[in-house]
Order: sequence, then C-alpha cells, then structure tokens
Amino acid sequence: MAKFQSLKEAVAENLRDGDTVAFEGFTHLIPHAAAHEVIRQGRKDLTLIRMTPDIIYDQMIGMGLAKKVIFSYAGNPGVGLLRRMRDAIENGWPRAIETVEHSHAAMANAYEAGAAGLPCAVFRGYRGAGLKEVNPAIKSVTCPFTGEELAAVPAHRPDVTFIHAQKANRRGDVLVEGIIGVQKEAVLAAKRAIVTVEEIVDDFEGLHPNLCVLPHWTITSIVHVPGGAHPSYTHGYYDRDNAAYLEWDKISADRDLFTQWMKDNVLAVGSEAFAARVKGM
Amino acid sequence: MAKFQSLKEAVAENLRDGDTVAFEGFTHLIPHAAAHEVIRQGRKDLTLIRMTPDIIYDQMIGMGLAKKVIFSYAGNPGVGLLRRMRDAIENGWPRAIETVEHSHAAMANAYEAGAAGLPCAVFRGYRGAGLKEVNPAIKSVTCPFTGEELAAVPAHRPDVTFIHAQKANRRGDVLVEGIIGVQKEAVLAAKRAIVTVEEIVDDFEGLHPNLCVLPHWTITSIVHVPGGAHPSYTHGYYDRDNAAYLEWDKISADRDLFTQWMKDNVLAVGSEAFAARVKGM
Amino acid sequence: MPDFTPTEMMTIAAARALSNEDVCFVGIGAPSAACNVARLTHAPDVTLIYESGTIGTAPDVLPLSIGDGELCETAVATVSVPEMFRYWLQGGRISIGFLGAAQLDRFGNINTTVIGDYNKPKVRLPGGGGAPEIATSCQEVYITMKQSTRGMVEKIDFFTSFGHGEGGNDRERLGITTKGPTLLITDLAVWKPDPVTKEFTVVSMHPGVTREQVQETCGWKVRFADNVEETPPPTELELKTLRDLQARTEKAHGGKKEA
Amino acid sequence: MPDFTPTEMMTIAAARALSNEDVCFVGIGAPSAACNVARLTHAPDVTLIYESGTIGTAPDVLPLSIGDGELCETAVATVSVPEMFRYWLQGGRISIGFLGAAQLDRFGNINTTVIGDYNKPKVRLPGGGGAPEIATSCQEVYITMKQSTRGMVEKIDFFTSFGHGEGGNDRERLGITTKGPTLLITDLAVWKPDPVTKEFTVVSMHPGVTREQVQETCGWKVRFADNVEETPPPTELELKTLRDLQARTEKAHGGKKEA
Repeated sequence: MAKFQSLKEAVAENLRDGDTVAFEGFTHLIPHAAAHEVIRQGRKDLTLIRMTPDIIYDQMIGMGLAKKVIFSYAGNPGVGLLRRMRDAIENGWPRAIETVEHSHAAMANAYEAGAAGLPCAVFRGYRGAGLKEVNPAIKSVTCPFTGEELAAVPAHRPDVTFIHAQKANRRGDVLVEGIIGVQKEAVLAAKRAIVTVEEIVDDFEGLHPNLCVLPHWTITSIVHVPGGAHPSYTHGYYDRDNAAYLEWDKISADRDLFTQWMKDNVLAVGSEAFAARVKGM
Repeated sequence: MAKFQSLKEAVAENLRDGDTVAFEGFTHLIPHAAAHEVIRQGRKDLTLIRMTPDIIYDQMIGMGLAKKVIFSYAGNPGVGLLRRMRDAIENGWPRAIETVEHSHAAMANAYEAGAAGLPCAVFRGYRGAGLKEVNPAIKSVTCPFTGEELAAVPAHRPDVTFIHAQKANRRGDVLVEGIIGVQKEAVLAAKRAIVTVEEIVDDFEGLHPNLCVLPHWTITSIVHVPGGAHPSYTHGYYDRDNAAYLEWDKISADRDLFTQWMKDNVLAVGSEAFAARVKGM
Repeated sequence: MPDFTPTEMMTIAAARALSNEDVCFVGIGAPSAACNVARLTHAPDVTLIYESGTIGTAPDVLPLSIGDGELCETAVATVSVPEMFRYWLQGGRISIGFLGAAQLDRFGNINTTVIGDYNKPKVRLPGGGGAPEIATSCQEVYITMKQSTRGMVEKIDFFTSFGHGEGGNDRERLGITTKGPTLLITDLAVWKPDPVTKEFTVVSMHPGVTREQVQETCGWKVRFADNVEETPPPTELELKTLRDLQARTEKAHGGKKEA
Repeated sequence: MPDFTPTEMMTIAAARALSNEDVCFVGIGAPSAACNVARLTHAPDVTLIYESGTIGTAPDVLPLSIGDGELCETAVATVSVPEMFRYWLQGGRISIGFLGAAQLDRFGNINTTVIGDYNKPKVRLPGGGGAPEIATSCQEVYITMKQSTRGMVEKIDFFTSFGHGEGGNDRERLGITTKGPTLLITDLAVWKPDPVTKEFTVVSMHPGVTREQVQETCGWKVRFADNVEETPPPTELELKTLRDLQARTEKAHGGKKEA
C-alpha cells in the first residue's frame, strides 16, 4: 500500500547498501531527483539496472555508488558517450565496476518477465551477436514444437525500482502517460517501488480506462517532487532540457569539474531544487 | 494496407475453406456480424480459435462450418452451457468436431506469442492440471537459469482474424477501447485481419497517445457495420443484450428451433440488419 | 434474526472472508456477489479484478459475464487479457482467487471440464477458463458451491484445477509455492483444510444446519473439527446489501428490449 | 546544381531509398534525418517507428534522443518498450531498419560496442541498444555512415550486430530468414551487397567523387560494380527540405535556457 512521504524518508526506508536497483524511464520521465537523493544518502555497492544508463547513472557511477551495471545502451542520447561510466570501465575511477551488457530487446524482455513472475525471458535475439560470447547470462531454450533455438535471459527482479510519473491520486494510484517505456514492468518486477510525481490530485475521475495506471497496492512509496525528472522531461509538464544534456558532455569530461558540479548541484541542495530547474521549460 | 470494403467482399477475398480463423473479443466487441457473413457464404472445415467460443461459435459449429475448435471456456457467460457445441462434441451433430482445449492463460499467451512472432509461448501454467494429459499441444521448457519447468504451447497464427472495433479513421487506423481483450494480439498474430467498425471518422485528432490503436498497415480490410457486435456490446455505443444471451439458451436447446432461427436471422438477412438490433440499447 | 436462504448465507459467509487488503480475482455467479457484498459492507477498499482485464472495479450491479461494460467503466484501469494473465495473475499480485466447481473432492481439486471420460464425455461442461492458473498463482483460493452428492464427490472425473492433490504436501512436490484452497464455503457450512492432511474439515455450520444435512449432501465421509462453531447469521445490513444488489442486477439484466 | 556537402548528399541518398509502403525503425542522427526528409518529400506516408514506442510519428524537428516528446505527440500510437520489441520488431512488422556504425566490415557486420578487447577496451562505446535484433528482425537493413579507414575496417573488434557474417549464405546458416544489410549509403557512394558473396560493392558514386577517394577512406579493398553510376545530385526541394528541417531542429534544441 502506497505511503506518501518525503524523498529522504522513502530512500532511507527502502534502499540498502548492496541492493539491486532500477531507475527507469526511456528518455522520458527519468527519475533524476530520486537518484540525487540516493547519492546524498551515500548508498554503496549498488547493482544498477537500466536500459540506457544516461546521465543519471553516469552521475551515480562517477560518485562511486555502483559495483555493477546491467544495461543495453551506455550513451548520452544524441550527444555521445557517457564519460564517467567510461572512466570507471576503462580506468577504474572512482572504482572499478562490473558490467553486464544486453541488447534493448533482452532488457525489455527481462523486465517483462520480471513483471510476469517468470524466472527468465524467452525471445528471438542475439543471433550472430557478440554479446552472447561475453555475457554468461545469455543462454537459450529450444522450442519444443519447432526446434528453433530462442534466446533466454534471467528476469529482472530489482529490490527497488524508482520511477517518475505525472500524477498520483490520494489513494496512491499512479498515472504514467506519453512514452511509457518499461516503467510498468520495472515497478511490477520489483520488491519495492518508489514513485516521484509532478502532482497529487484528488482522484482520476474521467480518465480513459486503457491508460497506464499503477494501482496503489503495487507501489511502496509516493513522493511529490515537481520537476523531478529534469533534465529529462515530463509529458504535459515540461520539455526535455536538451542544453543540459549537451552541457553534461563537458562537465563529465573532467573528473574535477564533475566532482565540483556534483557538490554544487546535488550534495549541497535538496530535491526541492528541481521545481526551479524546470521553470519556463 | 487496409482496404475499405463490404463485409461480403472482405469475407470472400480473405477466408478460404480449411482456414484457421480467430474471431476475438472478450465478452465485449464480439464480431457477430462477420461470423454471420461467414455462415452465409458457407465456409467449410474451419479451425476456429477463440478463448470463449460463446454464442458466436455455437452458431458456426451448429451450422457445420467447423472441423476443429481451439478454446479455453465453452460457456454461455453467466447463463450456462453452449448447447450446439455440446451437441457436436457429444453426438457429432451436425458433424463431429475436434477440440483442442487450453486454459485462458495458455490461450492469451499463445496469442501474445503469435503477435510477437515467436513459435511458442512460455508461461507458468497447467501445474497439476488434467489438460496436460489430454492435449498433446501442451509441452514444457526448462528455465536454463533456475531449472524450473515452465509450460509451453504453440503460438496462435491464424490465417484470418476478425475483430469488431469502435472506430476507423480514413487512413484505416483502428481504435479499440474499453475491455480490449486479446484483439491487438489476435490481429498482429494473423496473416490477414478484418475489422468491422461502428463508425468511420476523418481522423483520430486529439486521441490520447497510449490507447489501443492498430495502424492501417496491420489491417487487411475494414468494414463499416454499425451494431456489428450484437448481442455483445460496443463500449460507448450500445450495451450488451443480456436478454439475447438468455434467449439463446432456449433457441440452442433444440436442433430444429436453432435451424429455423439461423434461417430467419442469419441466412435470410444481411449485415445491415445489425444496426436495427442495437437501436435503443 | 432475519429470514434468509442457504444461498444468501453462503454468499455472505464468503463476503466476510475478504478484507480491505485483499486483491481478489473474481469469477462469475456466487463469487462475484460475495466480493461485491464485501466491498459494499466491511471492505470498501477490497480490490476486485475480473479476468477480462478490469482492475479495481466497483460495479453497481453484478455483471452477467466477466466482461460487462460496467466493470470497465468503474475500474481503476482496464488492461489487455494477456497482461492480466501475465503481470497480474502469474506475477503473483492476487491474494485471493475465487473458484466455483461442478465437481469438488475433499482436497479441493476441482472439475468443471467434463462428466465422464474426457474423450467421450457424458456431459461436456464449459471447461477451466482461468481456473488452472488461478488455482496455482493466487496466494490463496476460496471455493464456493452448493452442497450435493453430485458435486462433492469421492473422485472427480477430471482435474480442471489442482487443489491439494491427494493431500499432504502434494502442492510442494509439484513446485507450487502458493497455499491453494484454504476455505470452502457452501450453503450449509464453512470448511477449512486440515493443516496436515489438507482434507476439507467443517469448522462452522450455518444457523439451523445439522451434521446429518452436511453429510447427506456430500459424497465423501465428512470430517468435522473438534469445535464446530455456528456461522453468525447474516446481519440486517449484509442481507439488505445483498438483496439490493440482486434487485438492481435483476432489473439491469432483464434486458432493455423487454423493458 | 546547388552546392551541397557530402553529408547532405548521404542523407538525401538514404531518404530516396524509402517509399510510402515502408515501415522504418529509426535510429538517431543521420537515419532520423533521412527518414524525415523522405517523409517530407516523396514518401509522405512512410511509417516511422522509434524504439521508444512511438509508432507512425511525424516530428516537425529532429529529436535529439529517440524518446523526445514530439515523437509521442505526433504518433499514431505510443506503446510500451517491451511491446515495441516483441510485437513490432520481433513480430516482423518492420520493413527497414536503419543502423549507423562505429566500425563496419565489407559484409555489413557492425561494431558499436568497444574498440579493443571487450574486457579491456581501449574505448568503451555506447553498445548495441536495439541493433542486435534490428539487424536480424527487420526485413532489410540500411546502413549509413561517413567513410573513414577507422570506421570501414577489414575486421571489426566486436560483432555488435550481424550483417552477412563472412558472406555467402551465413545468415541462412544461423537460421536468420531476413535479408540483412541490403544498402550502405556513405558520404561518398551507394553500396549494395554482391548477390552471391554479399560483399558490399559500390554501385553509385556521389557527384564529383573519384574511385580513389572511395578507396582511400575505406579499410578494405573496394569492389566496384561493372557499371558504377553517378548518384543524382540533391534536388532543390530535397536540399531545402533537409536544411529547413535542420534549421528548425537547431533552433528547438539550442535549449530554452539559452533562448
């Protein structure tokens, strides 16, 4: 049953050192405010799952929170490489990280299988692809009817999933709209789910019946954080801050610049700072 | 690319004797008008797929069109048994039919796998259930990570799927709303898809982005048939004709009564009769 | 004590077994009435899910089918049927699955498929629908049915859905981690499985019912608990809620053509 | 003939390869520009799909990411990412998959994963994203990239996505039924695989480009078709459409903070 609480409380109560955690949102609705709170609380040895690590994991990896990253596309979308993640992989700074690399199809299927309570996902994938050779978590099953060999990967079952969404109602049901990504699956696959929202409304009266609504009994904690996806965006509230993505390429290129930026913009401020960042966007 | 045509043309062009065909709609949006046209055209030796055969297949089976039925619940919902289907199974009237019986979970997964282009569906099912012993299409695969034995069934890949939907736009995109059932999956799993609709509108301007819309390039043929789901219902247009479901129990109880009813209400009329049947519902 | 029928008592006893925290997968007929009476009396926050994809629904009248329009109109969300069976049922999100039975044995195994041999049935029944996986994926299963020697039998003709098999730890042996049938509510009594043998045992009889009546309408030798209680009779509120619901339902389903 | 850059020629040549009947899975960068130029010129009905779940989208500016808001706002429908990869890509609904490459070999095999050894990379590139399955599930694959000896190499460091393997019927041997890379469009030329060996062969050079230039910027010994044609130069309309699109994009993505 969803509790309404502060981001500080939600993170403190639900995320432990060593947990496996997913922060999802496919370009849209990336839960940046939640990640910053996790950084401020200094969680350690996390296994981070995410299709596209993006700036959000670049920051967490650069701050040394991650021991392992499970992912399928480690780029700064439309800009280039993730420089903090590269530095960790290539040079072990600030610590070495283990990587488990998949394709998007495998990651999406692994979340789907997690939500579906299955131990593994079965799909047609990785044919001729090199990841099969370097990732022991890619196996296969044989179709008992046709003999076709299909790819199999373990289901994602995070200890905690964080997502950002447009709205919660007072019962704690959550509405996700627009590019909905793998958020429903990531929430249903997890043991505990924390949702930051732009807005809390009385009820969802009048909503179309076929929208992506997560009932309150699938959510552990709901936190009101306007702007909480910045520099990602929230459909219906504010646009993507593309300039910030471009700027990140410069900030993340240098260890000192990065460290200073994180001090000024993450460690020294609270989640209430996000509202101002999206003003006028 | 979707063609707009008459129901007569759509059935004549797309459905052949011996085809495997699905008429889907989970209680809601059952494509009765399309089934009646198939009966009028006298198709033979069909393999009928449907989760809940319902009145629609009771009529087709009773008229001798089916050689095989793949299903998971052969009841008249809320009323009782399907008497024409029983008569075919128990007494071979008007012809013997083969049955392939599954659970709902298996049927839903088999459509999902068909839409996903997979040869089989993998799920956790049939544990301790007797259908495993009598249906050779139920097999298993072993999870390569946990060793768990999971159920596997062949994907549904109908030659033709028929559905009924609320709206098409002039490009041929189709909107399905409310209880959406397995319609999207049944259409995407099929080689050819025929959709009857309540209404054809200019465009879908202003529609919420996350609704169930089938793009025109997934549809073979669109037919305007107001009332085409009766006695099932179309959310937003007319209610379920529960009295007709109750009445069917009597009509279908007697071979002669059934035959006469089919002559009067199906063979002697056209699909334009449906509009009148839902007037005032 | 108001007058009430055995079926009313059955429905109300079933309703009482539900709480605000439950997420119920609802079948049609008695289970649907019981779940909605619970919702309209002591458990307003109970979550009702119908296999048509309607989650958190609150119908004003009982649906005739599991896919009536009102289920969707009053639901928190309506999802596709594949999603319903994958994410919600198989995903382990349902606390209580309600099942009825054409034939039931003492271990909660259910037949709704055929009477007689599967390949040459005497009576072809509707089949399992969602039951095979409801029986194993829900955390617990509640069964409701009227007692009769035809329905409560020594040996069912077909295993539509698995209860406790031949008793004991048969579920575990099949790798099933859910509890299975934990409650049987009939028109005469409330039954619970013995903790060890898993045989259904009468723990409570409805007001005025005798042990003889329970045995006469049951095809196996009935076990009674050491202390068999009397089911509290329906309260005025429970009975009024159920009857009002049924009156609204009757009116709605008479069909508008006749109206 | 208007002035144009090699990159503009590349984008426009790629755009011309698309028709109204195509359903394209679009990546970011050059493919996105090419697909949208096609849509804005000769193929207004081409269906563009981005892996974020947006189906039939028609953005007014080019997205910076594959999940920009405008893709959703202009789409026929936006579905979940698991559905995108299961029903639409794996389901065989996509006619053309567009891919770029950090490294490419003569058989259309692509590396976007690492330079150097996978476990001790010299450069850790972004990785495959959707590419491994785009390469095998789309009916055909079109590749666009600028020529360089660093990019077009004898041997790629990692098989991010499979093209024609070592040529011939390598795809069939792996049970892959789709055509794989059927077109390579660079800033200098248009290449097609030899029908038998599957080695990419230059079939057309862009205006003013010499064979020497093509060879100098390619890490393998280039094969030329018997009749190498000259790519028709961009038309005024094509060029204007591309430049207008890029101007709108530039303006939109400068970021409102700076505005």
